[in-house]
Amino acid sequence: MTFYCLIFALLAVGLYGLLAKRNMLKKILGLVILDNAVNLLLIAVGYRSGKGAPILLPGDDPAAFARSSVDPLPQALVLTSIVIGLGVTMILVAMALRLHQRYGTLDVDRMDRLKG
Amino acid sequence: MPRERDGLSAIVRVVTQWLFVPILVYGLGVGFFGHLTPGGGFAGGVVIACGFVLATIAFGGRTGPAPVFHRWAASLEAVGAMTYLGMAALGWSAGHFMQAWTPRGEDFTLASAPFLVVLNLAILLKVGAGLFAGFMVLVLFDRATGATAREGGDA
Amino acid sequence: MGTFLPFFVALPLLAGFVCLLLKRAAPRATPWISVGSMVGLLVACVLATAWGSSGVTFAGDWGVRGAGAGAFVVGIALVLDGFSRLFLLLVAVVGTASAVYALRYLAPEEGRPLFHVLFNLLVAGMNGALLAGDLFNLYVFVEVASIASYGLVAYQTGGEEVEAAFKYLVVGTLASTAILIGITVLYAATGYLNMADLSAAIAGGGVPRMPLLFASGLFVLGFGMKAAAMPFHAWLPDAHPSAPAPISAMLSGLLIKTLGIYALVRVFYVVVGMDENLRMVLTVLGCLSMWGGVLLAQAQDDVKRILAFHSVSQMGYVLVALALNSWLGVAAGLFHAVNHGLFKSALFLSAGSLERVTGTRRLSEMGGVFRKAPATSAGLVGACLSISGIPPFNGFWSKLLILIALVTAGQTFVAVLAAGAALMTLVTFVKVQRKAIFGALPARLEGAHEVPASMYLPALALAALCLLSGLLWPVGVDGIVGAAASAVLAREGAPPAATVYMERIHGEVPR
Amino acid sequence: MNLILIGLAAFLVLGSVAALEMKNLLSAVIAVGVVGLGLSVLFLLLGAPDIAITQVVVEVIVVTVMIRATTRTTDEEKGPPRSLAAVVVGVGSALVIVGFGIAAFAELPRFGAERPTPSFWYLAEALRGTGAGNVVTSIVLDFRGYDTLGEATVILVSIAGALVIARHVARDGKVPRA
Repeated sequence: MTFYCLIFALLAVGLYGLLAKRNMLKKILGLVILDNAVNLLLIAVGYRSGKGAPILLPGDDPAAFARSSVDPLPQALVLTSIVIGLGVTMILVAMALRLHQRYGTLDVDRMDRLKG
Repeated sequence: MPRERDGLSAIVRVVTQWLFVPILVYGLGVGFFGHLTPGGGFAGGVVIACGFVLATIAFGGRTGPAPVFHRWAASLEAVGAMTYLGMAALGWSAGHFMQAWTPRGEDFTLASAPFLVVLNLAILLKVGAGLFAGFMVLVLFDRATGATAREGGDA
Repeated sequence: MGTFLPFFVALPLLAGFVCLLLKRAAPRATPWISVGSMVGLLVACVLATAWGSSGVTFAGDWGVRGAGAGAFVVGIALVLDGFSRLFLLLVAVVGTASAVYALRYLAPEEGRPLFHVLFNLLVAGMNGALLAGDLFNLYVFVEVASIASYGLVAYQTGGEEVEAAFKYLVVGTLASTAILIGITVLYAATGYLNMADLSAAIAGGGVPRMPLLFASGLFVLGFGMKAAAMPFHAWLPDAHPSAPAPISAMLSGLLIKTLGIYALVRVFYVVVGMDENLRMVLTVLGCLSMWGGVLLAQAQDDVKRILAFHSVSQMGYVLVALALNSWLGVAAGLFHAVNHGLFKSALFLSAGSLERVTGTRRLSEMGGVFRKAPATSAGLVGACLSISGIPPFNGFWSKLLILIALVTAGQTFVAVLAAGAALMTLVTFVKVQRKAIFGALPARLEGAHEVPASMYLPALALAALCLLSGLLWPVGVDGIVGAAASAVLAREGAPPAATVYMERIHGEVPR
Repeated sequence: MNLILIGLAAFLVLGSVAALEMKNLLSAVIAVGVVGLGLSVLFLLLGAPDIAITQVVVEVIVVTVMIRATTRTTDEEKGPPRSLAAVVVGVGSALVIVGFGIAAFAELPRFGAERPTPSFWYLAEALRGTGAGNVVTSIVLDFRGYDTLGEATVILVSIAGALVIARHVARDGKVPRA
């Protein structure tokens, strides 16, 4: 339970960064933290104490392997989720650079004032 | 003057020359054997993109292998994506979309799952080329958007 | 039919990839590739609707595996039923109109091939979300469509457009994250991702109360943000007007419905199950959107912003109807969602033409456009009549149905609110017509001329569809909409929709 | 073992807070990079080497891109963190999510608890069904290969989006008309 609490704390930190920070790059960092937290949550859900990676090696007994490995499905989901997070980050950085080019600032408040 | 034309110091260039091919080989290996060991097409593709990024940083955006790759990156990305889609669509010949239609070899060898190997390589190509294209456009943002006085930057 | 369901996703995906491949080699071909793929989809959807086809397929043939109580779907199911069919058809119709419109609307420049890449992948993402029978797969395709729309909103790369896109992206990503956490919670409790398996597990009490409440809350938040329901609406009036006109039409006409309304209905009616609290929440969100949108629209002068605020308002009607949890309510809500897709995309396309004709988006600077651009004006007037609920246009029938559903469910107060908001909508659009279409022609616009046919015809065709589906409502359209509603919520005596959905996926396999 | 996991997770939280509160953007980016590396170690300990590798390489790309973005722009955060409303919304929604989430997970199986779940079917059947020894790959590319098609599309879409945003446009910043 402590572990889950820490994951939710990480989630809260990311959310705070995304919503409350003025600087766009800080917002992007908040989003990266948020993604990290969600991915960690998924992996934690699939974790089983004392069990190993879901990779079958030559010579392993399949039945014993199935008993000694963590849940593989969340890992497949996290792989997809990491990729999505990366895609969103890249497009966000492109937007931030373009906005910096247009307004000369990355501060969302100052941007609002410049627009008038 | 833009930094990227100059690249970095001679030492970095030499190191990059030595590292570039091993990085690509490592990336390909991660992709090729993704169905047996940790890793896969995505991780391998990112490694390869990193190799070209390193070359770009070391040699600048105008010399070395990176500009050639950059020119073809978008097309290669499309080819990778179409390969994946094509493999999936050929599954219809076996009955269903996405069905593994290739024959299978002995377990724990490269040939144990040719379908997965081809898919991994398609993703590797797609992700490697795509991320590199994305990276270049973000790093050379001013040149890409034509904001500098110099025209004709090839985004 | 079932086996070929991935076609609806594969065709636009292929078109998008080809556009990227031809970015340098043949940039001028890309608009036609979009038109081709949309027409292909349209033909497929019309045939599917005409045959009333439904079916299920499993990607890679990974269907139900395991024995007895342990049987579950190991792969990803794609499900076509009346509900997804209706929205697929809407996507194809509006997509075709927008693709044709984009032929001459966008200048041939460096970004145009990329526009068509994003356009096709936007459609692929929406179709994928409509066919998904798996929660995580739904999330993935929602992301495909959302990310494509972020790029498209920023297409014009001006400061305001990119800023709107940035805001939209932050809200959209928050929504997606909420959805993903909701999926994680349900997975942690049950171990399933397939909607039918999840639905059975939840109905069997497999999810404790707090986790279920948490997941429901996250889904309302996530899909509510995607649908731009009132407290989460702030991104929409900036994002939708910033996009190029064909994309505004796609976003307002399709995206908020497929990613918001469709997914909300699918998740709550089929997977999680409706209950009193949820109905209350949806009704409140609906009433807020209905009135908030229409009131905020009054203060606007920019045509596209007026339309965007009305999208918020119209989504409110859909939400209050869907919250009724009755067959009539669902049917009315879905019918209104589809009608809104038709008339709002016609309105946005016409607004784009209007901007081209007059060189402005400000209502106060327009006037007398009817004399200079009759075809554009006709399309705009038709769509305005429809959104204002004038008989015999389709908007009238769906608003009437919503009122009847509300009154029969005993929610007279909400019905009065809805009728009032409808009156306000009428007032706004009378104002729009009076200022833009009729009235005196400003001297500035003496040289104005009509847009090319490829721009006014799509809007006219959509307006004609609004009229036709209103006229044909009793003789055919009601069957299509009724099938959609029955796929969501069974009529009296029929087996519950969730059960039908599950049997479709699990087939004959005994559980 | 559990103590190591908890310690590492606590390090992630503290590192993230530090990253967000740093005045210097470059240090903030590097701090997030360090947090990402810590995360990949955590993934490794949680039995997810595939994810650990992917996390490392993705973190490298993200940090490189972010460093480039930071060095181009010289803005440092000044003044209070946005308006009061933004802070209230940020802190408030964070607290609600945390409270709700912890309450929800209190009713779910404990972290790392042994329990039968359907997905263990994959462990037993992946090799026979797909020929892949790496069960995660077999799920990613075969059982759920259709998801991966969507995922590949996401990367393509976001890069196309980035290219659209960063393309040549006319000097007045407006797209030319037809």
